[in-house]
Amino acid sequence: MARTVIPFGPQHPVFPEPIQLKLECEDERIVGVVPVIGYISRGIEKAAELNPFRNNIFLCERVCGICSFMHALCYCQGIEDMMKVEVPSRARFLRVFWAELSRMHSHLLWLGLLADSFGFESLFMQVWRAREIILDISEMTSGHRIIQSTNVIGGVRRDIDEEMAQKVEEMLAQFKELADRSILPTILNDPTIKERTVGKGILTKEQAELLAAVGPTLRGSGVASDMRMTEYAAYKEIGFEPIVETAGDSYARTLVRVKEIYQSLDIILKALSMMPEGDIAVRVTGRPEGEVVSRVEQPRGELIYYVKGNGTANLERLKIGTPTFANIPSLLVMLPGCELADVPVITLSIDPCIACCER
Amino acid sequence: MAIIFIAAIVVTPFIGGLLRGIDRKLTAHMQGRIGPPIQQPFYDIIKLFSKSQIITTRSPLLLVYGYLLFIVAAVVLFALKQDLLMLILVLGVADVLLVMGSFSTRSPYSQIGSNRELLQMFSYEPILILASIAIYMETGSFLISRIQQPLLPTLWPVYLALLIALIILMRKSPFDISASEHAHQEIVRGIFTEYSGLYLGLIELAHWYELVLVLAVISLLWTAGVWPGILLALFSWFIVLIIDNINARLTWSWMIRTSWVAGIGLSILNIIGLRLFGG
Amino acid sequence: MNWIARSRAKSPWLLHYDCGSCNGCDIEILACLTPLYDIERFGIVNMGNPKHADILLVTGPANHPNYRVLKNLYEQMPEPKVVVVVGSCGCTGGVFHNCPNILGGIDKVIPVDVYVPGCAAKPEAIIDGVVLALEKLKNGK
Amino acid sequence: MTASLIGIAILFPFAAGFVCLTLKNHKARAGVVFLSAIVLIATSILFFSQGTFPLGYTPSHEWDMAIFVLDYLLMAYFLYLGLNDFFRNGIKIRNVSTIGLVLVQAISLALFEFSWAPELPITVEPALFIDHLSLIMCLIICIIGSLICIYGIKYMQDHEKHLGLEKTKQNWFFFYMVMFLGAMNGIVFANNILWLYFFWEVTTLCCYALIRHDETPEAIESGFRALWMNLIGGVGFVVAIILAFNSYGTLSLITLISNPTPFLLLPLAFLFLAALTKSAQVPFQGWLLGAMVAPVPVSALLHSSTMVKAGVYLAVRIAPAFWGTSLSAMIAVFGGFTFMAAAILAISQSEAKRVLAYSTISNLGLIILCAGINTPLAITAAIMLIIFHAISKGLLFLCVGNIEHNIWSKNIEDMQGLVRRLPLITGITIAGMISMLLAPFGVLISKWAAIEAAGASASLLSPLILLFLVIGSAATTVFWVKWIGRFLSEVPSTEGLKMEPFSPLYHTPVMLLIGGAVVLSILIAPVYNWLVSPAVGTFYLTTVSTQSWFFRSAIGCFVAWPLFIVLAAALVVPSLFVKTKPERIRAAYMCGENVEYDTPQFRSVADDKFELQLGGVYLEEDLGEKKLDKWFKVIALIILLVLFVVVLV
Amino acid sequence: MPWMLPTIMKNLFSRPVTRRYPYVKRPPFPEARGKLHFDTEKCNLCGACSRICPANAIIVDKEGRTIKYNPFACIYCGNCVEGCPKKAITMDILYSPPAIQKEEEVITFPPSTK
Repeated sequence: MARTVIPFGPQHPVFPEPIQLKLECEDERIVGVVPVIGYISRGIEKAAELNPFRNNIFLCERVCGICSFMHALCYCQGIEDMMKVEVPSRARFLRVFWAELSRMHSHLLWLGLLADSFGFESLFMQVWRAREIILDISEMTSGHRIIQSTNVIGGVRRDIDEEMAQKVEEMLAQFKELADRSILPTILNDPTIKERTVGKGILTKEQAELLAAVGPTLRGSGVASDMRMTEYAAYKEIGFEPIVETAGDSYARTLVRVKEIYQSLDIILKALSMMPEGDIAVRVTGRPEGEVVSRVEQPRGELIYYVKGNGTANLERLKIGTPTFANIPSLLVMLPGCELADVPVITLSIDPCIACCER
Repeated sequence: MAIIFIAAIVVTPFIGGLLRGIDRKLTAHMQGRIGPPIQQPFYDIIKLFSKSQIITTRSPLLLVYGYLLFIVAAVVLFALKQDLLMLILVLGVADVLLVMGSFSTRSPYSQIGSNRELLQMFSYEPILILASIAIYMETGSFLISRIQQPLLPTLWPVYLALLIALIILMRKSPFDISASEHAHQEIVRGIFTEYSGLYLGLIELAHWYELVLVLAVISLLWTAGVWPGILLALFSWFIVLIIDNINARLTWSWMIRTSWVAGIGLSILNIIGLRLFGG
Repeated sequence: MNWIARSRAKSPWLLHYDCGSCNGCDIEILACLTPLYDIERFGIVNMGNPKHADILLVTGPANHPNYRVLKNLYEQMPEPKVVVVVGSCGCTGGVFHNCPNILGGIDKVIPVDVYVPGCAAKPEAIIDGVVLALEKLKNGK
Repeated sequence: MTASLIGIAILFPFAAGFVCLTLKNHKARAGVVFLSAIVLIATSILFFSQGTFPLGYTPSHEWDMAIFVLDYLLMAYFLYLGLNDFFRNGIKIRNVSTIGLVLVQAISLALFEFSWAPELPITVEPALFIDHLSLIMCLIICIIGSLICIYGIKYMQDHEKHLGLEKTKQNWFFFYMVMFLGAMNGIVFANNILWLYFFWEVTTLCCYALIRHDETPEAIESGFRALWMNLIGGVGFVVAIILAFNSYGTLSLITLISNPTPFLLLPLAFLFLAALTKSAQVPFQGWLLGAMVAPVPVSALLHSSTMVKAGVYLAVRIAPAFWGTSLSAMIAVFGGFTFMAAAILAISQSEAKRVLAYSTISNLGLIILCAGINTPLAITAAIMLIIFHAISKGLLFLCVGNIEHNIWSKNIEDMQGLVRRLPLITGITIAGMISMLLAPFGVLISKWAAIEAAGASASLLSPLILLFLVIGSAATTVFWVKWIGRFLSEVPSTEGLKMEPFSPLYHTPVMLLIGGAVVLSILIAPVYNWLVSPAVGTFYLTTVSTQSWFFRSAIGCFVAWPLFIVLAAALVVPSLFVKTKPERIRAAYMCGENVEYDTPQFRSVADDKFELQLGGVYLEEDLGEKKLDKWFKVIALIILLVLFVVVLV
Repeated sequence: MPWMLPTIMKNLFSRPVTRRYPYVKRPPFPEARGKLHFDTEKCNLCGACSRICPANAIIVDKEGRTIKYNPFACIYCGNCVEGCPKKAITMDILYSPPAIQKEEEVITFPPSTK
């Protein structure tokens, strides 16, 4: 039978970022996939050894613009661990606030892209319209729409006062109203969306565990694993239950993320209401020495920073383990057997972040 | 006759372009946006005509003219109230030439797009032919000039089937699989990938003709006076816009299933009905 | 002539290519398409296909594998075309200036017409940049 | 004059065939083939211009006797073939069914002739009857068949060179090829059903011999399959003869047709069975697909002017006899089903000749459908389809043969971008496909007439027929266009086209054929007036007028020549305007990872260059032979069964 | 299917949410991070900002008494603002405008009075 071998990417309208999938199809059925990564490899890990360790925060924030806060958080928590710094509890709550805010923004962004990948333009527009509210909150509280840049070693750089908290709550209510009205019912009920996602790209629980999937990809397959269960930052006080779906297909992963948007909304409101008074940062002096592994739950899954310091201003080694990289093996299991039209949907269902993946 | 001839060639693209402009405006409003000005399609086409030409291979360029000319021929045939079935076959010629054109470059996406376009033809052509036969059964002739009575009361299942064909022909969700209006799709504008500049403009122009032609065919279902037919066509067009905005794009296998089961099924049932209960 | 210039300025189609940015500018470009900013008001459509595009929006600094992709894409765009670089890292290298795999700004690979600074550039800035580019496009470059 | 022309048309090919058989020298044999081709073409044209039709002609009674004897000799030979295979290879479906069917045929014919028939041999006045339908068939056979034989001269040389044969078998090849034409002329001229039956069996013999020509196991298997499947038709023929004679007392075909009675339906149904085995309709399509192992001229001959056309000729010939009956409607359903089934199966085929074979089966189904609809417009469509299909299909087979001898492959996927490597022959092939596929060419005008006729048909089954018709024609578009797409799929290049060397024996026949297809399509009105209209008019009231060369029926109108002007404009205008300068040429879009503009490669894993591969759509999983073939056969058998039940009731 | 229908109908019959940007400008939030301004009065050209700038966007020339600030390299993080011992750097709430040429901004200081 005639075989088609085509490049899918790097410049492809489905992917905002460059990645190539070398697809082999028969008719339009995928029989083989080879991912080609490295298009946006910048060498951040190496560059981090050249910079002073405090400047690395800004570099880590720009590993990935969508989850920039998480990268900085993970890096700062690692350094704080290494230097035995006790972060003030208000700072920990603020970190949760921004972390969940960027999770919401990331999931909404992804939901829009998913809608666009199966040609549901009006849903894409609705989702991104709702997302603008979240970005406004981000700009209002941190000074920038996406790159919040509020982490420092020892705490956070900005505070949220009463008035601002009030405003945030109002805006979140506005967001919730919009999401409840137009986004949620469509995703839960629309038969054409289900046609495109249900049963597409199935990853069983066993496969997910074997291939070390992380994040919503893993939780969509029925494994309750979430780094927030390790109770970093203020998750212990706020309390956290992971969201799990069992079907393991694209729709399950979609549901996990949609539910997480609502969960994050609750966590943000809780964090705002429970936020204790106090300092937002402690002054950290000295230089990092030793090695440490720091883990946080990024919107896409588990993010790992391995940091090794040698007592100088520069780090000896920084290693970043990103969730997209961990999810690519699962993607390669999901894709064969599907149709070409499903490739964007399934690929997006792991929420690939190539910038993270390739650093 | 000469006046109709020239009017059909000259006026049709303006109507088509205007409809496209309103289409984009309405779609934008449905999505909560302002959208481009209504004359936007004309800006687009003039810009496309003025771009420098880059080409891959020669044959697509030759075939694009054929595509345009045959669609114009079909429009003229309609304006002169000729045979409806022949008109559909001529429309088929135009589409085949387009597909051949984008097959002519060894480019992954234009080939996949052409394959899909073929499957689209596979889906909508039977519906159009059956519709022409159903119209024949009511009027006793395939000639458009013989249609004098409102057909919608007896041919409403055919009308529903034609709506499916209209979605496919307007390249709208859920059947915009060969080259979508929505840019973020898996085959990069599929069938149009390798066309650029002037030739993309010609294709766009042909689309305007095609849009008006297909709407005109739908308007045949209600020919009491001028306005009811036009209103019916515009109503169908608006329905398609709404369907476009409330659906995800589906796969080609789903498209063939739907258009065959629903489209052909409805048309055939209608024809059986006409056969059994008079007509 | 006047009509052509007018139409060119009224109907710029975009091609977006991410050359290695952090994603921040990319999603801001996408955000420009969405209801709040809606650059389709200016006739701008995100095409995703170099052969249909008039404006190449590049984000991020150039690196080795991207270098040739960017060149290919630029070559496949028909004249008149303009290149808009979005983000500080695409303009000069920015925060990635000392990363080992980075060649530097996009202007080391293809001629750049408009630089949009920012990290990440705001949608407003991107719209301003594209409007600047339209002037160039109007005159047929 | 006419008598001698008839004699030449039938007997000369037999004689020329025997001469070919004895000649060992290639050049002399080629000369004989060439000569007989010219004689046949001249004969048919003279016949067309001289004769007044319809005319009856009865040769002397010795011929009746000769045919009576030869009939049994032929059956004896078939029996020998079956037994020979049985003793060599043991029990197999092919030899058992051959032996069984021959015995049934021989015994029932013998019983009939020796015990029931009043005289021996049964004579009919006139023995030969020639009207415009026969004349059209004769023109097709003589002109297209002869061109194929001429093409065969060079083709078989190359073919045997490629196979590396030491001893040429071309004398046998041309013996059967040329004789085939004579037998076909016999079929279309015969009025005595016994004569018709004899020539019918001769074509079966020729077909069998030509299919197994290469003597590979597959060829032998396919040859036997063709033999026994056609013998089923032979049995149908014998039964029809007996029944017709029983209820009518005569074997004059023309008498049967012009005086239809309800008694006649059963013999007609059996004649139809014979016709549809010969025309390889589903469920008997197996033999024609198997026949694809034969050399290309054989396929071309079988598909365009001989063999399968005999079947549809018979169907169209006997159509007036079952006008308005339920048999007619069932025949239309049967034909329509074949049209659809074969077109759908063709989509999943990747071998060029199999696609062509399915397309033939499909088009023959359409002709039978038209015969079944049985209105003047439908019969017009059927006859025009016979003409135009013969030209285009003969052409396409010859083209594929030529392509095969250039690339040594028959797989469609290997023909990618052939338009650059072999521009001349590929261009002609594409033109030939377009003539099968697009309005305003003859095949599409016929299809248009068929659809309108089906729509206008008063039968209660017409919605079913329409369903088959629309799905079938949509599927037809798919498999042709995707093949054309393979041809066209070329890589950007700054070099101009270079024509391949012109080879007269290869290229002249195809050029004549494509010229014929185009000219006849443009001249559809005169063609209709001179040929088709009288042929239809023998038994029907013609309803088509050709005022200002529009093809105008009572219910519709096809304007062919204005569309040709559009087509001409579509070819001329761009060639004036489109200028390709080398500096404007760019690579195809490959997501930015194209390597060079003139290589179909992209960069991928580990920065390596990878070949871009593009396969067509085959829908193997949904519409593949494996999945659908058996269902189609079952449904067709059921339709056939219903057909006979309807006739009996 | 109809689940999106209420939303699009509501959108169709209400005013679009689009902000007509170049004509209607929304003021940025007061906390927004934008272009840098150097206060020549307060600055003593110590070079701390240059050392801690992650993007190498500030080059301090002590002898020539100039600061070269490249807005096309600046990542608007605010690190220099916080790190300046004299609090001589402030951040505008407006972004740097796009330009056709990458021009560095050169801030020249009056000659030293000490």
